[in-house]
Formats: sequence, structure tokens, C-alpha cells
Amino acid sequence: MIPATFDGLMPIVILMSIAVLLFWGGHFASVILAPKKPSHLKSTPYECGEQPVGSAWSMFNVRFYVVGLIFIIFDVESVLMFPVASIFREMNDMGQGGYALIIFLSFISILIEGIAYCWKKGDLDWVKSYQVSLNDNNK
Amino acid sequence: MFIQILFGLSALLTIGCAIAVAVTKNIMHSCVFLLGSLIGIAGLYATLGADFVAVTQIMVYVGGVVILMLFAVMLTGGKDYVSKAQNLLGLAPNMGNKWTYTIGLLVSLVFILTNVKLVSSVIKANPAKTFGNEFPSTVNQLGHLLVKDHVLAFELSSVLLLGALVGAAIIARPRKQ
Amino acid sequence: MISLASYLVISLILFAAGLTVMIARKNLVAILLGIELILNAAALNFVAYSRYVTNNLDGHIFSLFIIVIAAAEAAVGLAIVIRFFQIKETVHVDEATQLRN
Amino acid sequence: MNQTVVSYLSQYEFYDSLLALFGNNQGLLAFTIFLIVALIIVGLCATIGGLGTYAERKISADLQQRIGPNRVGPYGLLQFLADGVKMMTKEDVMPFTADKMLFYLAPMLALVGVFATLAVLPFSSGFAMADLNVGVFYLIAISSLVGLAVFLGGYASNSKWSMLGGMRGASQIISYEIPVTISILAITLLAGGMSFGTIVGMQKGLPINWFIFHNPFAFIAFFVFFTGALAETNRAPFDLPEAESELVSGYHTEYTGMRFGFFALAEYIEVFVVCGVAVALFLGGSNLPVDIKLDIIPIQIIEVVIFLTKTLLLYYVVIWIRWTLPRLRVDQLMSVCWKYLTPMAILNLVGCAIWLVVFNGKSMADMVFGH
Repeated sequence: MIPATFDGLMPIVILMSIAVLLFWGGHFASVILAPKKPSHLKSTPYECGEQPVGSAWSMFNVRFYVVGLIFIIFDVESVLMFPVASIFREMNDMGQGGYALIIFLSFISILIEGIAYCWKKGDLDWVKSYQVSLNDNNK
Repeated sequence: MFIQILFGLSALLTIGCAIAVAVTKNIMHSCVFLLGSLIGIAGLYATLGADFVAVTQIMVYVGGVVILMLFAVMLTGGKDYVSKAQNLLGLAPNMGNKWTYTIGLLVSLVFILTNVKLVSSVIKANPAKTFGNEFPSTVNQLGHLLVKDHVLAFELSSVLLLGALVGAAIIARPRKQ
Repeated sequence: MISLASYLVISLILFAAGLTVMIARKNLVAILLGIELILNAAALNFVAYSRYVTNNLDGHIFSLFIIVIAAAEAAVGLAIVIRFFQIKETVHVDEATQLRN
Repeated sequence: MNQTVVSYLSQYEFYDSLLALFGNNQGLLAFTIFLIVALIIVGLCATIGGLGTYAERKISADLQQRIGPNRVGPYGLLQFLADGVKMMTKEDVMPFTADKMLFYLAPMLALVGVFATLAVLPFSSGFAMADLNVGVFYLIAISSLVGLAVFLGGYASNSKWSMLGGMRGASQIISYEIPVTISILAITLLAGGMSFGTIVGMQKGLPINWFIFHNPFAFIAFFVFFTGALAETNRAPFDLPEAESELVSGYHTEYTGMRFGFFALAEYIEVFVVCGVAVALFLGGSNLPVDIKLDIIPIQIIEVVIFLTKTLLLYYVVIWIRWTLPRLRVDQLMSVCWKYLTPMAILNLVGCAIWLVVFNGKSMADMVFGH
């Protein structure tokens, strides 16, 4: 009987390597099999037949960042909640359920405050409150 | 044996990508190399038996911070802000003249020697412990630590995150006319 | 067997790379990348020490909170960078010369 | 503890003779077994992913009263192989404005992220490749590589459609990760552990013991999870990142040939993985409806069949939804996530926590049938 080991990590590494090898294998196969007739027109970015104007790497609206921001905060909070959640039942069985519940709920209540704040300020709306103005920059 | 291979792979990924972050001129590529470095560090955590921290590393950095950084790069133009001043290997003029470089080299030599000394003393103080293949679950212990010993830090971190959310939202939010 | 020193050396290289990025790059986002590397070097050290020296999980808690704080720091820092870009139209660090506007 | 397929097999006698065959090298034997199982699972999932494209076309044809693919093989079953060969023989075109390194990297990241999730998928109580004790959490974490791949694919193409699709895709995937994570948190709370072994082991027996019927909050959590999972895999009605009518093909507009194929493969396998996770977390996983003490390999195979059947049924529902519902608008998408799903998910989490404390861990079934 093998004791519990680091072996659990081995399949992850193996699967990742398989993915990389599969990618390179498929790529290699397509290099061998596929025709290669490059032309300038073929390698222009697709814009429904028009000549592309400028680069696509242009500025984007800040609301994408705000969504990412709210996401990362919630992500981190859920990360912290995971170990507590996984011992919740154990603590409940030991008779400390009330204590665990108080800890857990006070943590979540602050999370709820965060989402309530963003909701009230309109960060969760995609369109309405976001009228970007350039004039504001000069204030 | 496997753990040494995992360690080698992760260390290579970590160091290679960290150096690549420093020498790449393209900021977008830097972000992607940072991603590689962070995944490598997650692998290193795994070799240390810190499974929960390793997965947290992947979850927060890969899923969150790197995407946020890529967004920020896009929002600040998405162009390569490459000038000679940013190029480390080009030895940009505004970073100093040959004297500053010489002094920097000497200082870093001293720094490295001190560190080597430090590390070697640490090794002598703690002769390489050999660990078996035991891999106890850290999750439950971490949970107990979080709700008992470190409960204040646990609760305060949520306040910190609330503060970060509110502050960053106020700063980043586009101003209304 | 992997020794503590190998982790410390990796951590040292990470820290050096982060410091180099912070000093040499002039892009504000790149400086934040450097900070992430440095924080990760510290967190790696905590976990390595908790495995090899103290043999308890307090180091894990430390690196957990380092990750949490790094995320919060990245969120706020990048928000500042974006706001700075809206005002100055650049993210070159030498342009940040004023505390207001 | 980390149960793996190797530690499961090691309780049988033939393991010892295998070990002797490998010169008592535990590591090498473990590696070989893992490699074989990994290849089987990858082959299985690639086939399911391939058949997924076929099923998608066939079911959509059924729903629209057409015939669908019927040329290659019996009933057109080999259509996906023909598609694969076609993709391999297509010319690889890269826009000259593209960011070459990231353009190569993006499909690989998607593939790595999806394949790495297969390691913890609980096909049966013994045949899960690795039952990590951070199982579900690992799965959420590593699958976020796909979101990154979507963004990088969109960025690297340097085409406007791709860029818009990539930005949308990334923000959609990260947004919907929140309700999904919080729903999973509720299940972690009820099961008392993150490993799939613990979670599936709690749901033994009749369907009434499944976590979806554990309490009313878990019942809602399932739908929150499923909706979020649909959005995370860019399935209709949340397929905005690749909305044909607005963004040509979204983030993979510029991808051709094999690289496009890998994106598609990753996407279809991800749908399978997500359905599998939904089955394992809420719908009883691979448990037999009757409690059999006997632990032999045929039982394990029956469990695998049960798991695959449930998963494929859910897969059918996903395809059915795609061809039934119209696509959302971006603002609707965001408000669905942040204003409906996330508050509901948090409510479910709080509800589950209170339920656990008040009823002392009993499920509804326990209370009705009085255990």
C-alpha cells in the first residue's frame, strides 16, 4: 500500500505535458500537410473585405477594468473562505458551529457591503453611468 | 524522484520567466512571462507540500492579477512603451554613467557575497532535512488556523479588501460630465 | 533531496529580477510587475522556511495573506496607473511629477 | 489524503506482480499507470469533444427539422474525424500585424488549462486520476487559464473583431467565475471538504441524497452554478465572445487550421468537464443508487458508465439550450451576472451555512425519512 504521497501531482504534470505535446504534434502535422502559399492580402487582418485601418491595439473603455477589479476582490475573498468552509462541518460536529457561523457571516457581510456599494454607485451597470469625458481630465 | 523533476521544471520556469520579464521590451510579453513565473512558483509551493497556497497562487494570480494587468496594458494604450530608457541591455543613458555602473557592480557583488554567506550559514544551521513522501492535508489545518489563531487577520483582510475595492473603484471610475 | 538553499536561491533571483524591473523599466505597469515578483519571492521564502525550519503552517498563512495583499495592491495600483494615464496620456514614470493633477 | 488511481490499484494483488515487473520501482510504475490512464482519458475526452461537434450539428438539425451531417460514416458519425483531417490540411495563416509569440501561445494555454482539469475529474470512486484534497478549488483555479487564453488569442491577432471578442470574453469569463465559485463554496461547506472524493462520497445512495436535494438553497445553487458554467464556457445564450452576427467569429477570427481546431477542441472538452463537475457536485457523481459493499473493478466500470451517462445527459441539455434561447446583449449579460447570479449565490452560501448549523448537518431527506 502506497502512503499518501506527492503522486497526486504527477497526473497534472503528465496531462499538461500531453497538452503541450499534442499542440506541437498537431502543429507539426499541419506544417507537413498544409499547403503554404502566403500572400500579403491573405495575411491582412479580416475586416469584412475592407483594408484594415490602424491597429486593433487601441484604448478600451475603463469599465472592463472595473469589472476585473470587482472580480479580483471577490476572487480573493472566496479564496480565503475556502479553508473555513471546508472545516465548517467539522467544527459544527465539534459543537462550535455557532462560533464558525459568526466568523463566516461577518466575513460575508463585508463582502455584501462591497457588492452593495458597487451596485449603488453604478459600477455594475454596463451602459448607463459610463459616459466618459475627456474634459474632466483638464480639471 | 518525481518531486525533484517537478522542482527542476518549476525552478526553470520561474527563473527563466523572471529573467525574461526583466529583459523583454514588450510590456505585453512581460505580463505573459510574469504569468509563467507565477505558475512556476505555484509548482514550487507544490513541491513544498503547500497545496492550498499553490492553488491560491494560481487562482489569484493567473485568474486575477495577470488578467487585470493585461486589461491595464490595454487601457493605457496597448502599445509598446519602449524607449531606449526602458531597455536594460541597451544601457540607457539616463540610468547613469560608467562610474555609477561600476559602483553598482561592486555593491551587487558585496550583496551577492553576503547572501551566499547567509545562505550557507542557514544550511549549516539546518542540515538538509530529508522528508519522506508524506503529504498531509494542509487545508484543514489552515482552516483551523484561520478561524482560531489568525481570526483577526482573517476578518481584517476582508475589511482591507473592501477598502481596496472602494478605493480602486473610486479612482478608476470614469468621471461623469 | 531538495535543500532549503535551492529555494532561497530561487527566491533571491526572483527578488533581483523584480528589483531590476522596478529600477530599469519606466512603464508604470512594468513597475507593478516588478513588485509582484518581489512579493512572490518573499512569499516563497515564508513557505520554504515553514517547511524546513519551523515545521508548522504559520508560514503558509503569511504567504496566503501576502497573496491577498498583493492582489489588493495590484488592483489599487493599476487603478492609479489608469487614472494617471487618463490625465497625462502616458504611463512613463518620469511624467509623474505632481501630487495633484 | 490524496487518493490516486495508483493507490487504488495498489490494493489488488496484480499490482505487486506489476511492481516486480518494474524492478520494484514505485515511481516508474506510478508514472506508467498515470501515463496510460491519462492517454485513455485524453482520448476519451477528445472523442467526446469531437462527437460533441457532431452531436451539436445533429441535434440542431433535429431541432430545426433538418437532417444534419450524414455523409461520413454511418449516420455521419465520423464527421469529426473528417473535420480534423480537414483542419490539419488547411493553410496556417497568421496576420502580418499579429503578435507572433502570443498568437502561438494562446491555443496552447487553452489546451493546457482544459487538460489539466481532467486530472481531478472523478470518473468513479477509484478511477479518478488524482483525488487532490484541494480538488474543486484546483479545478476552478486552473480552468481560469482558458479565460486568459481567450484574451491573449484576441489580443495577439491584432484584428478588431478578435480584440473585441477577446476583451468581452475575458470580462465575461472572469465575471461569471464569481457565482460559480460561490456556489461551489456552498457545496464545500455542506460536504466538509474540497476533494471530489469527499463530495461524491457524501451523496451515496438514492437521488434524494444528492446535494441538489440537500436543502432549498443547494437546489438554487445548482441552477446558479449551471448558468454560470454555461457562460464560462462561452456557450449560448452567453456566447457573446464569438457571436457570429456581430463579431464574425470573436477571438478566434484570425485562427485557421490546427490552431483553430485546438481552440474548438478545448472549448468542447471544457463543456464536458463543466458538466462532469456539475454532476459530481450536485447530481450524485458516480454513485450507484444501491449501496454495494463489494469493491471490485467491474463495479468501478459501472460507476464510470453512470458518471458518463449523467454527464452526457447534461451535455445534451447544454446543446438544447444553445439552439433554443436567443443570445443576450452585453449589458444584460453583465447585469445577469452581477445583479442576479452573484447575490443569489451569496444568499445560497449564507443559507447553506445557517442550515448546516440550525439543522445540525441534516439534509431534507434525513428530516423527512428520519435517519
